[in-house]
Amino acid sequence: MELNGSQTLAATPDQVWSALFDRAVLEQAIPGCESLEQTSDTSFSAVVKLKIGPVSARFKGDVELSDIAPGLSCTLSGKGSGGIAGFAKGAARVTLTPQGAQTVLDYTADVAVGGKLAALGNRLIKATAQKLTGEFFANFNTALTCEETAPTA
Amino acid sequence: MKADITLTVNGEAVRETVEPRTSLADLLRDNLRLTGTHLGCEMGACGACLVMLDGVAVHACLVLAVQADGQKVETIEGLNDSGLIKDLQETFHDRNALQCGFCTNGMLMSAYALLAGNSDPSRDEIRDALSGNYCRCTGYEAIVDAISAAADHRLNKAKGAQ
Amino acid sequence: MKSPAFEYVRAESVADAMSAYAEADGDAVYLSGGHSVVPSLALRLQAPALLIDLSNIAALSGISLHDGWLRIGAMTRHVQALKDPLIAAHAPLFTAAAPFVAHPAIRNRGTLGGSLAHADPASEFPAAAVAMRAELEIASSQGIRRVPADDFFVDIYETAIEPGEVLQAIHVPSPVAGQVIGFDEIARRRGDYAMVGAAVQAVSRGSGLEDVSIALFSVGNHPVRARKAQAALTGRMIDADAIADAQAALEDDLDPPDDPQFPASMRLHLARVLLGRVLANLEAVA
Amino acid sequence: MTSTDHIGQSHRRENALRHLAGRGRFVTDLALPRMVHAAFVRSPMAKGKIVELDVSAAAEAPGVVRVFTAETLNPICAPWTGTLDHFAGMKSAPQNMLAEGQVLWAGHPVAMILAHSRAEAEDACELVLLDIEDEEAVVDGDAALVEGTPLVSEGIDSNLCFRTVLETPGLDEAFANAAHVVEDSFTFGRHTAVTLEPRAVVADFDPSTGQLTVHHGTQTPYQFQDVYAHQFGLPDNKVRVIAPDVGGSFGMKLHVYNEEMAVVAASLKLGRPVRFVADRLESFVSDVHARDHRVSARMAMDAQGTILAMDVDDMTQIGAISTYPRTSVAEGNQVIRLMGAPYTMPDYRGRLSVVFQNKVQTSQYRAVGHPIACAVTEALVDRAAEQLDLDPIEIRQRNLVADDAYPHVSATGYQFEKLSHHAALAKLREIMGYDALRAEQAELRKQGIYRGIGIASFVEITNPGAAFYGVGGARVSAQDGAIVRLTPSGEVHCAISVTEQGQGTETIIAQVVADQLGVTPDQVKVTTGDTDTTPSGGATWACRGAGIGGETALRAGRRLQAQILAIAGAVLQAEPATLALAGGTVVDKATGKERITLAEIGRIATYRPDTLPEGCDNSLTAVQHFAPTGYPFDFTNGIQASHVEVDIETGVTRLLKHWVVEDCGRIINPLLVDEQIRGGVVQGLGPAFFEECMYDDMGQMTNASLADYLVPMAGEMPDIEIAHIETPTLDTILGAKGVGEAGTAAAGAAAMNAVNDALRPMGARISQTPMTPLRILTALGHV
Repeated sequence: MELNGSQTLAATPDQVWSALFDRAVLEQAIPGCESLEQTSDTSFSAVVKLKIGPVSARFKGDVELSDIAPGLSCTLSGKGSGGIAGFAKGAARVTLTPQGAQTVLDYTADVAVGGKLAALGNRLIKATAQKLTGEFFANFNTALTCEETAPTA
Repeated sequence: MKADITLTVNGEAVRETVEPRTSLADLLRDNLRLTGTHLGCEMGACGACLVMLDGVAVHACLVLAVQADGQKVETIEGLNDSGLIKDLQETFHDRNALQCGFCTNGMLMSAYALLAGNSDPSRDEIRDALSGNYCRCTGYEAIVDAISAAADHRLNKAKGAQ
Repeated sequence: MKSPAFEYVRAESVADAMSAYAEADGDAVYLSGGHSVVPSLALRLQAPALLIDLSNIAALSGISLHDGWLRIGAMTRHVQALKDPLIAAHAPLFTAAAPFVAHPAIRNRGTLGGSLAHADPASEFPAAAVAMRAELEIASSQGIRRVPADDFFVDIYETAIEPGEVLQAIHVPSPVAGQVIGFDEIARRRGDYAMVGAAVQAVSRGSGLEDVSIALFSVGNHPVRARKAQAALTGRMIDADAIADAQAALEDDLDPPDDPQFPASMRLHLARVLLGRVLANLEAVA
Repeated sequence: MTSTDHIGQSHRRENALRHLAGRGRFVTDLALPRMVHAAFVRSPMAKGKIVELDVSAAAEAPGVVRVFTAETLNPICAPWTGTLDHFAGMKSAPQNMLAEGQVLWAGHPVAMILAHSRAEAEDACELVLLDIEDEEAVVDGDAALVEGTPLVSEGIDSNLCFRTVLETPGLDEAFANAAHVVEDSFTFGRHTAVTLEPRAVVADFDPSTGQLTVHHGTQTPYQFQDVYAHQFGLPDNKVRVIAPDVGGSFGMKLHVYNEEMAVVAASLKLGRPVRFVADRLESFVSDVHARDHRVSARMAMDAQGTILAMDVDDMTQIGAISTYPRTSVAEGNQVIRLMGAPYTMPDYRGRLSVVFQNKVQTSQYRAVGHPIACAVTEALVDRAAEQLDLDPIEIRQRNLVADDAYPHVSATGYQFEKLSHHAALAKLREIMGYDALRAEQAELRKQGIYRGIGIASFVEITNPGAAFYGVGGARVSAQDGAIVRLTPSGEVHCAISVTEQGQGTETIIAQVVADQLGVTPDQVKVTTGDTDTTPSGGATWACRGAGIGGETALRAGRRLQAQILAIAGAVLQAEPATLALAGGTVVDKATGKERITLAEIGRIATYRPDTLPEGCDNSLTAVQHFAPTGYPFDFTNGIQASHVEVDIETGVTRLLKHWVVEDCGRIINPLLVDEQIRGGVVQGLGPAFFEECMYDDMGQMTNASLADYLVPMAGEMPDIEIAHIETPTLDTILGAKGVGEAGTAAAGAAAMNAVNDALRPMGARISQTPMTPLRILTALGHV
């Protein structure tokens, strides 16, 4: 399923760009993230616990950044296994455009779930994916803003 | 940790030790071997597992055995032995309102509950009362006919008694 | 399809329940009617360490009138919404919604509080609560607060109830003279999740409708108040023009989800048709 | 002499009483000593390579007895391949119990856990580490055939399973000369059986004697006896399959499934009973699905509306592997052969492509092929009527094969012994009050209420002989067997190979036997469903229980009748030919006077055979097998009508009424026949309006629960009025044909015509099932 959207972030494209590769920011931004380990410059392994209504599952998986055009765009892809609940995977193409002191982040994501989650949750998967995407960028914005005000780690 | 529960099933006091995760349906079927209560979906959508819990029809798959602690359960076996559904059983038989028999427990429970609250249901009311009971074999019409006939018999009997 | 193992406790008070929740470090789920929780356990879509049964808590039961509000305990069963005369008189949209909720045996066991706390976007009672401008009584360790239904439903399956808090009761303001209501939904089969549903309440005066309250469901992540449609009807008599204006206003009120089985355009179309039908058939509250 | 006292009567089913008392005995209810419970770890992906499978933690979990993977379980069982010789050129990959290396659909079993309870087995499933490298799944049949598309599975060289063409020489000329041609493209959704009792099996191998007993919820126990014996290398007399009460089957439970085979294998390995009962989610992703056809079709007519020809192209999507032992080609094969069957249509071309994709298998389910062929034909007939401005009744009157024109051979080569289409049409018109309904329809349209009337004629294949499967090399029996005996007390017992799933097999067999022996059906006990205690036979499939099973019982009954009369003749010193059986006694044929009771015959033959004259055979047991001869199938016919209201603003449909006129030959039990038809109709209406297995573009089934997969329920289904024509087949003494699939065959076709009739004033049309509100609103231009 395809999701797309746009977020205006209170930071410059350079700041947004570096945050996209910042483990600490991503950890705060990913909804339900329990741990995030950096495995290379562009990849992370994650444990995420999601609770949406009657569904609560812990996903273990990887997040990778690719197709990198520094400062402009990249693809964020992830794949996680939720054990017998099934799996989720997705890739989001992220594009940054400066707008004054702010940055407009546009994304086009293709998200899929499989196994039991797909078999049983279809009615609500898209809304859930949208909600989680929204939370991710809201958290990302918050983390970005905090990062700006806090001393650099 | 297992829990000790006490309940009344078909008039008999029952004491069992169960895991909290055990559903009332599994308690009835596996522990008490009351296999007339069937499982068709285990999520409250098919109606095969209906039992009477403290006098109302509920899905035994959606109630945990521990929740039923201290309560009264009546299953198809109990209703059969008590004679309370004898007329329904007869009209179901006459009208061939069952084929494989797997939904029959739930159909009888829904019919029993319906007639307890509505002595003269219309066909549409009967169909509505069966809206949570799935039958793959009959096409439903015979079941509606059978419940309607049982209601008529009861009404006629009541009139006769006046 | 058997549940994973968990512990179970039957709470005797709300305080009991909340402390059990705290002791479980939040790895707990409250159980009211259980008709959403138990299937999700059986399907192993969640695996809490502890289930806290709320059914024995006196504070969560009972239906009573206080100062122009009807207090409905959260453990009130769906079937009571259908049959209880106090609910019929003072929270009539719950009574009107009840026949559309699932099937008889589900209604025997499912609870009003459970439905509201679960907040399924296709569920009937949440929309009825919004349309009636109900307030939800939530207990927390800090005390008790009342949240208007408009603020209660936050997102898909998300309400103003914070982890560990308990929904205790639903408060519904009593109808006033001239109050009219309407409730309907379009579903594939009887008792199914609605494709679109509508709960409407208003006060009919000689000069037209006042205090129009419209909540639509299954058109978004939670019940949606149709503010533009409300405004389009306010002060007007119900006639074809007024209905058409309200239907047209839904374009702005709604942003329905889009998926192949139910395109957004279909939900919007159905919402307009349904709203028109409900408005044309508003009934006075007896 | 044959009494017909009970054949034709509405006898109630004795076995229904057990179910009404809560005393049914299903495989699901069975608990055996030392029994362990199976659960399966399944692939969450539609296609991929198994990179890692680690079951060590699961093996250590509480309650777990054993964990099997392909490596540890598959070697015990020979692979099976779902191809048949008479489908020339068809291919399919061999199958194993657990996925080896590659997973082929979401739900494909990968590992099997055996534990003391199902809950513990499911707990352990969570501990299995399964890593699958995702591969691009093939999810669409048209796309599957495009060059460069990946193969659905290893072991095949293209995604085309089978292709065939049937064509008469005059086809092109017929279209060239046609005054009118109508055409359309149709899509028939994937749906599934959803038996209320899921698939269930308890396998019990006793190593001390080498005896394997399998309690199996199936309609074909002898077939499974053979499958288990062959695949596991056991003598078939050491394999006993017991099918007790079965909670619905409808064709779905006669296929070989990974899980049942694995359960038998595990029992052989462990030497103790193993139980598997599919839960509802597992049922949706492992039971066979049905239909899934895309058909483009055109029909040629002359200026008077006489049908000249049909030209049909059917593409059917069967999932990853063809089923065993009947294949997944049989349905498509029937689709192209049943097109236009009720009509005197001289020319025809039917093309069939059977295509693989990464989904669960499709295969035979009630009314195999009929609903597709019927819906396409009847939709085009209605289109033709519209184009020619003829009433739908009128165009059918002009084209249905005349009732006196038999025997008749269809353009596709089917041979019809004798059918009654015109009588059925006339009766339908009468019982439904057709003219009044049309008048009402016109009146209501003025009020903005849109109702439609749809009609569909059909034929149904019943009583198949070996031409169905046997000729293709399948070990599927087309014959049946019965043992009838008189007990020492003069009661009757019949053990027969046809099986009971609630349709009333045991009751009709009792009626048939009773009439041969002059007793009441209550005096005839019928045993079915156990390969150790009943003779071998085909059992229940393709509408053969009454026609073939009934004839088998009749002939067995007559054989015993002759034996009884021979003994009675000896005892009474009378010519057996002067005696008959009636009222539980031997009577004088001429006067009807009682001569000796059956109880007395039983007593003498059992306890005092010494008193019988020298050379008198005291046997009171008769055995008879019967295989159909004559026509390859006994076709039945009928016609259905559907009355539907369409809410043109919401696309919601309301089924107001349904009518069926059916000719299944000799009716043994009207009560049961009518209920078979009603149940069948609802199984046709379900997929016409509600049922559909939805898949996403990754090959995930996305509505695998009874909350999201919409089965027909009481509130939405109509009352169904039924009438009969009786044209017995002359191929048998009994004259009965099948009826189980008739309702399903044409209900959807009638419904689609009714919806389109309702939509006609708006110029909208729908040719896809299920006919959902979305599709109707789309047709109306609202979405």
